Amino acid sequence: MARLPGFGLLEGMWVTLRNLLHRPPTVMYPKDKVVPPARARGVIALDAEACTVCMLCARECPDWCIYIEGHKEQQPPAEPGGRERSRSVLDRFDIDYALCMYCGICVEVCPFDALFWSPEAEYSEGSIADLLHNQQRLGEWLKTVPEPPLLES
Amino acid sequence: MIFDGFWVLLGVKLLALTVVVIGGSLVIIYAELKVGAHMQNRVGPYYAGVRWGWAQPLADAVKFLQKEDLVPADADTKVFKAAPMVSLMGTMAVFVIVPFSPKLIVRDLDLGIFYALAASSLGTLAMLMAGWSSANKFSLMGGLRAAAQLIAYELPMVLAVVGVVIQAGTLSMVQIVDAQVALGLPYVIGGQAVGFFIFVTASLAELSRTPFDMPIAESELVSGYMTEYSGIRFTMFYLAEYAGLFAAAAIASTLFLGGYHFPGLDVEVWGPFVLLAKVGALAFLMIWFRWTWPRLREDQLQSFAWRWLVPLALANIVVTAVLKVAL
Amino acid sequence: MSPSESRLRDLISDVCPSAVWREELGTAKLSIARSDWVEAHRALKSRFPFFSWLSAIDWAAEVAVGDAPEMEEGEQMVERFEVLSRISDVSDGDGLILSTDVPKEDACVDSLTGVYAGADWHEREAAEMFGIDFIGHPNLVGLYLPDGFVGHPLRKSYALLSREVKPWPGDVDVEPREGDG
Amino acid sequence: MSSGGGRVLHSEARVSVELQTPEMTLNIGPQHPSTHGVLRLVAKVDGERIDSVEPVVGYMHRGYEKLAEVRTYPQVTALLNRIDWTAGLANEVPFIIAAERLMGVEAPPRAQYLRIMLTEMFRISAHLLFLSSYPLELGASTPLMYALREREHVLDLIEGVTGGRFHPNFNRIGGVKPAAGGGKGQRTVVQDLPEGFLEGTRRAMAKVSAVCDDMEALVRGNEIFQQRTKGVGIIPAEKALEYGVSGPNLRGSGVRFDLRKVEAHLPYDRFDFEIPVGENGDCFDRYVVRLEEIRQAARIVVQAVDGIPDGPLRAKVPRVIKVPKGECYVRAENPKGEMGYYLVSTGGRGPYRVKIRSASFSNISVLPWLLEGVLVPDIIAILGSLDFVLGDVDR
Repeated sequence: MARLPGFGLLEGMWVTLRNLLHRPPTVMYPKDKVVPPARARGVIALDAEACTVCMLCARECPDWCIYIEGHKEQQPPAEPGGRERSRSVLDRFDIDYALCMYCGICVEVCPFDALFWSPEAEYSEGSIADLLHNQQRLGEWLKTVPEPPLLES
Repeated sequence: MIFDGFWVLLGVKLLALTVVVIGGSLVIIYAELKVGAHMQNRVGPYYAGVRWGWAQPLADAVKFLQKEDLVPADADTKVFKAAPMVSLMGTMAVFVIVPFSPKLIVRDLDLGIFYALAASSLGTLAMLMAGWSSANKFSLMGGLRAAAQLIAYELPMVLAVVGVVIQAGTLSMVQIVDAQVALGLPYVIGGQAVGFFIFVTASLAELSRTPFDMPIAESELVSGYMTEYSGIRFTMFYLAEYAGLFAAAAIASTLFLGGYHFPGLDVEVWGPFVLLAKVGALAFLMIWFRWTWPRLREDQLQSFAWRWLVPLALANIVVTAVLKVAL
Repeated sequence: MSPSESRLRDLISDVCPSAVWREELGTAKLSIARSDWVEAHRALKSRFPFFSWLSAIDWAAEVAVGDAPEMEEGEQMVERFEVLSRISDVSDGDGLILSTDVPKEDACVDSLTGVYAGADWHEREAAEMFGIDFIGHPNLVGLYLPDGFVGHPLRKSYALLSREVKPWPGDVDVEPREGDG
Repeated sequence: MSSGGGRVLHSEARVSVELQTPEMTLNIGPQHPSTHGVLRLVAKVDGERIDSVEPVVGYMHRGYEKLAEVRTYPQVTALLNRIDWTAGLANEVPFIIAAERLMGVEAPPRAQYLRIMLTEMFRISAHLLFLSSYPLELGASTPLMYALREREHVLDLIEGVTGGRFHPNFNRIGGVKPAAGGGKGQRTVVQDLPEGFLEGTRRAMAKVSAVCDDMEALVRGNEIFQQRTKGVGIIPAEKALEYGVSGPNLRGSGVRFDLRKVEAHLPYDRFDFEIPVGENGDCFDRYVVRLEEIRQAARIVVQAVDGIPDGPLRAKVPRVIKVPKGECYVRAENPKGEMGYYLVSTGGRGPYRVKIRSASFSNISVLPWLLEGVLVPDIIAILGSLDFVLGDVDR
């Protein structure tokens, strides 16, 4: 560009001056927070009642970070005089977020709607061992699971 | 006999000078943080101090002071420890001749500007000492680059000042300001515009600020000769850099912008504020450069000094001398 | 978008008559005898100047990692390394994969660094990962693995240590759901 | 140096004696502010001039090709977007298309449009990252703030659709992720575009073009930047081809070649966009090519937003995926260059062998030749202009 040599330098200075007068878009984190989109993969929530201990999620997980133990229980028959029904109940359901890579295969593969994604992401811990969320804590995340977003028309 | 007027007066003056310089540097540090941030669409210091983060420089100072003061194992300890002191003293020494108002000056030497330039070249020595004694390859390269650069830009700076001295006919700072008052125009308009450009460019290089910050090129040499420093020694270097900026801005405004004089304002009362306003304007300019431009490679930087600035400064001297004689 | 067969055929046939040419799913593959490996590349360099990559496949019947290859009844797996190199041109984007079979006992093939300077790093990686020797390579030193690493990781016989050490969380003995495989 | 008449003056004779200083070995990296991750350059340095450079790679080697052999197809796609982490979805697309070709499955048009849109968004995000890190290496820290400010808009849009900002994991064999999960309720939660996405994308693309104009004024026009990059690190075209340098680095050297115009794995032929090409292959041209590519990518995204067809997100595919035997090589135009997967399947639930052709590996294999006789600060300028990512180099 056949412009006199110093012109490019001045043009750049005009850009910085213009930005000096704009309000910075910074979000001051502890005071006001950015709301993540509804579909953001922050943490996995577990609905223990729906889980039938089918072990699919633990098998499909690429990082081997879901540890499940369950036992069988006899349940009264559905209608009187029917056969005793056995139902497997969860004893332990841990997800180790130190290993998890948030790929979402477990949520996708679960046939019983027991696992949900929640955009909650403020669960950093002091020690890495605390990243192993047990069944009770995964249940607490259920409250933070949002409604699915409305779709584009 | 020790306590007759002279020594006490000198002691008080030096104390006042230290307070002014340190205070001025802290203000410039805060300006750099805040203005630079807003130029980059950030907020900058926010929490330090009640509002606007004004106490950030103080917080930095306290933080650095309580940090551990490490000396590398195989460093040359005496030289390593002395380097930051030399750098800070070299910069403070320049303020002896800066006139805040005709009477508000530590010592109006009739050598004035000549002494200031000599004192400011101490900084080069400090950078070399730091670079060499840190026993770290990157620091060594940073130190060498600093030395080459500062020497290369010492010359145009001095030659630019010579232009002013010829026009003013004196070396003493107060008389230079009086000459500009007599001329009715500050020298930047009254004949020394080229000199002003050269002086500002050269002082940018002296302070190794962008676009000449090769010695502290973060992306290559981590932080050049200051890499191994921490704690109070790093604070001294950090303060020396901004005190240097304060000094360069003060001298430039005295030589070229008419110092403490502003038409229509009483010099005695408003003198210091006028000078500080001009220093603020020049500091803003230097901060503006830093947050806009990349840095030059040092061979380009050297060729820029030797092939452009020095000839330009010489031409400026010749023109000034001819005009001086002709008018 | 396979390269026009006829022009390519005669380009290849005079250099290495034993070349077998196969084109499947948009990927043109040329199997060459090991002796003609460098000559074939030199002949094709004018047509395909862009050196894309070079690597190898370890064909083995039983594998320490993943599922073993499914064999039809009659077919017998020939235990071998298959060295592949991919070259392409930058006008209309045609590309070609050249492959040669290297027996596992004396796994060595001539180096392509004479023809394509870019082959240097690829060959170093293949040598390190498979244990194939590239004759004539300027400095066939390891590329990725730390010095003093024993074994060639990408061979099928090399087990994945991290999967041996940790028990699989999936094999807890709750009876599998009826529908699951 | 000798003056006229061939007679060497006594004064010059003395000067021309080369001062023999001992050679210093300078280790740049693996922990260094401007090596884009953990690359180590062992440089033999004479003063500030480089005699020879030997890059040491492997600090980021995670062994993807071995890991792929142990995993099933859905698990492998979750891994792949971590190879070149600045271009998440762009890594998954060629692998998924290779598997689809082997299975004889074709993704529905809406899914293909979504793949193009998200790939181009990741190209914008990757190049904006380059626009921010490259001037920083040359000393200007302001472009970083402007480029990353606009990049946030693009990443928020991607997170709105796929759920992840860097690792979308949105591709499935046969299309894109149709529903949140497999259970009764979760299958009705369709992962189509969230409300307000199309309008948000148009606004974001306008902002991205605006920041490109800022970069034009702030960096490209800047004489100091031009002095630092023009004529530095010149890669001639045939040298680039021989080393397999691809993408913006190749186009910077004057080779007009873009896989999007040539490969038929995604319907790029329905979009009109130009390929920016440099003249003499120096750092400046590579910068300008990437700056221009952002504008072209924004154009593609806007055209995709206007023309996205309706329809299903994923073709009929059995629940447990078994890819039939066969071999297939598919390559795509990744922001860093040609990204290809040579997929060998022998019928198992996972691939038998996956050769990952990553762009940055070849892009920096040219360094030993390129960095001879270069000044130390120029190393940083050249390294930055190649715009490589260590995950891409080491796999």
